[in-house]
Amino acid sequence: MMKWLHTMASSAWFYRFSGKMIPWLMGIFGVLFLVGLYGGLVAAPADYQQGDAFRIIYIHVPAAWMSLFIYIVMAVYGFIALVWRIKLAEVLLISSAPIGAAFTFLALVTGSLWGKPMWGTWWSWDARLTSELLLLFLYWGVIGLYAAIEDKRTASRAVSILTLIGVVNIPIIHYSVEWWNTLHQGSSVTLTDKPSMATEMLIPLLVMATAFKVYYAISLLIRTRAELVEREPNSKWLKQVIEENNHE
Amino acid sequence: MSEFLYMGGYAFHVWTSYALAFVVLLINILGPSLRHKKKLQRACDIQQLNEIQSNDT
Amino acid sequence: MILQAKNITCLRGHRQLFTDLSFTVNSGEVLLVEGENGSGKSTLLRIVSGLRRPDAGEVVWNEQAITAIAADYSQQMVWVSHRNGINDSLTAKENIQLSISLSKSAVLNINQILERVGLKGYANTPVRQFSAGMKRRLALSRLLTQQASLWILDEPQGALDKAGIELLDNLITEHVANNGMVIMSSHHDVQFNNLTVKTCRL
Amino acid sequence: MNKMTPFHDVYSLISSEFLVAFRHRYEALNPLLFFVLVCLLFPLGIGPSPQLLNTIAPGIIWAAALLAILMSLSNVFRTEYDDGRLELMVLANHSLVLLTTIKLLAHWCLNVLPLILLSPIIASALGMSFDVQITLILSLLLGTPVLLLVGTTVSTLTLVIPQNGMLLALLVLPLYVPVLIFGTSAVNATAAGMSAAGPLYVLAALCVLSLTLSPFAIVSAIKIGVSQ
Repeated sequence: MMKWLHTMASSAWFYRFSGKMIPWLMGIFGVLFLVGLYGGLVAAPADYQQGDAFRIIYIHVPAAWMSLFIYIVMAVYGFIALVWRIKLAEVLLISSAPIGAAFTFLALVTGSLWGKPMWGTWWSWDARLTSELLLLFLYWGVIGLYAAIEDKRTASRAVSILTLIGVVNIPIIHYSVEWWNTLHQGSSVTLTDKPSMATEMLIPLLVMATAFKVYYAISLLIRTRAELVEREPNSKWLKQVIEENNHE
Repeated sequence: MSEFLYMGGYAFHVWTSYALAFVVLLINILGPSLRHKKKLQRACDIQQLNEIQSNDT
Repeated sequence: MILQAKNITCLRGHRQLFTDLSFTVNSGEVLLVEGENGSGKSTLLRIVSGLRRPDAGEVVWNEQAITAIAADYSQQMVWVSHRNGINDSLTAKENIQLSISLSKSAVLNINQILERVGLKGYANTPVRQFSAGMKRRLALSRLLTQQASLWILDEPQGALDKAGIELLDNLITEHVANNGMVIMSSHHDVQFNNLTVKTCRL
Repeated sequence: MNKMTPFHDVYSLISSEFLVAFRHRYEALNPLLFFVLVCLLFPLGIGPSPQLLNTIAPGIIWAAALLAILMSLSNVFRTEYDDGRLELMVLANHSLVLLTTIKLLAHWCLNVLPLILLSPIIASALGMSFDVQITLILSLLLGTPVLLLVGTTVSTLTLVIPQNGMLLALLVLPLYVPVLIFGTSAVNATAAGMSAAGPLYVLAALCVLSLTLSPFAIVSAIKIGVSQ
């Protein structure tokens, strides 16, 4: 198994493999995204309570799911990088961080845009939004620590540990904010309990969620390729790649 | 069509969210691709530099 | 006792400090690592001491990889780096006691050790008042307190005066005489009379 | 000196650690004065009305204690790292977890315990009744080890970075939020006459969790710092 893991994780193999994969993933994402948009904006009936404002859910909820999903995936990369010292896992981890931060930011802004019609204020210390905000700081912490250490191999190991600490703290932060929210505000209608959704409302949501996951794969592969080229500029496999590009 | 754009009174909220989503998704693909091209170019220069040096020594 | 380095590779950023470096050190031998500044001497010694893992290759001590036997390998080895590893707020005597309890070695007469490294009578003075050379001598006292067979010294002559360098030579010659091993790096030339000195160029 | 038994080694390590701490005892004043000053800011900023101050007193004290600990964190292993003793600790014959625990114990007694002993004075200045202060001290006793352990782990990660003050705060504060929430809610519960058992038990659970997990994270963080 180790032999396979190391060949699979060799930068050369990954660079070529991702190069072939990206166009396909783009196609899949395009289809899914358009179907999701159509379903969310046109096909799904307006919500009886919130009217059309609820359509923001088709961006907010998938983005919120993605922000959590990416951090957990980063923790898995961190664990692999620490235990088996696979360089590719380190690169995947640090390439995922900006994407996760982008989704968290997106979830935050759309959350407050969605909250405005319901509560009349942009920010209402809702439990989910507050823990989403703290998750954003965790992402910025990961990116900040990586940028602060100049030797990239040491930086990756430090970031792997920080991500593992973060992933242990995410449930703790989430439940402490829930506790704090119910303690002080009582349970008004919060974003936590999504209204039970009719199926034709739910399907576009799942389609969008899958589209975002495919999107994550695309952005991750592009960022990883860029990072691999930056880390190993004068490696043999990169020479061949450049020669092939020159011939095209 | 204009009723669709009106979004039941929440046009601003809905369309800003979707526009922001579109921008964020775009940035996160264009940005890394440009960076990838830039890094490839830099690697190319480094390799040419190494070849020149190795020819001299 | 044999220490072998098997094709160690180490990268720093894009630069390859050294690739496929191999050497063997047997009892009673000195390995001198030479190279100009920034050539990776300290990094190599860090790898040999187990503080840093190489990017490729491995270090073997008596046919066992040091990563597998980290505990007893570090017990049979003394590490002196260009940083002295001395607590400024303790006195010389307390520093030596601390290094003894850190390495769990048998208790020796501390005044005798201080005398041996030329710090006679400074037992109770706080190290903060020591000169760089005196701090260096106190760092070298670790060579005496821990009866270890392998010495790894990273530029040991730093800040030492003429007498200090002579003291260091005596310590090394004596250690190698009763078949200890020394791996040291140094950027100015070092001559050991009648010692088998291997060199490794970076 | 008699032959050093194994236990004697550990004892001498602890005593030398506390000796060093004792020699730097004036340094212990820094977090203390910082704590008092931060607590002072809020009444000056918000106004002296006792009723208002009383409601926000737990939050003030906990936030001030948290910030004081954060300030004292950046040099937990900094002196060892700079003068090379961290390498000796890694290569020492004792397990690194033991050495770190001794170091953290000394740091807690020197920098954190004085805060807890002083907090009743500040609490009564902010108008907190006696039994609420008891819960405050209890919550601080349970919560500060978590702050110290999590904070030290992250501060050891940033050892290799020269000026890491701001970065350390950015990394650590989100992780401090749960302890702050449960700490203050324990004190508020007693102030409101309810039992503070719930939050205190959670704090105790967090304390045990960080006591078991953090030493290993600190050890691997030290090994990264040392390999530089």
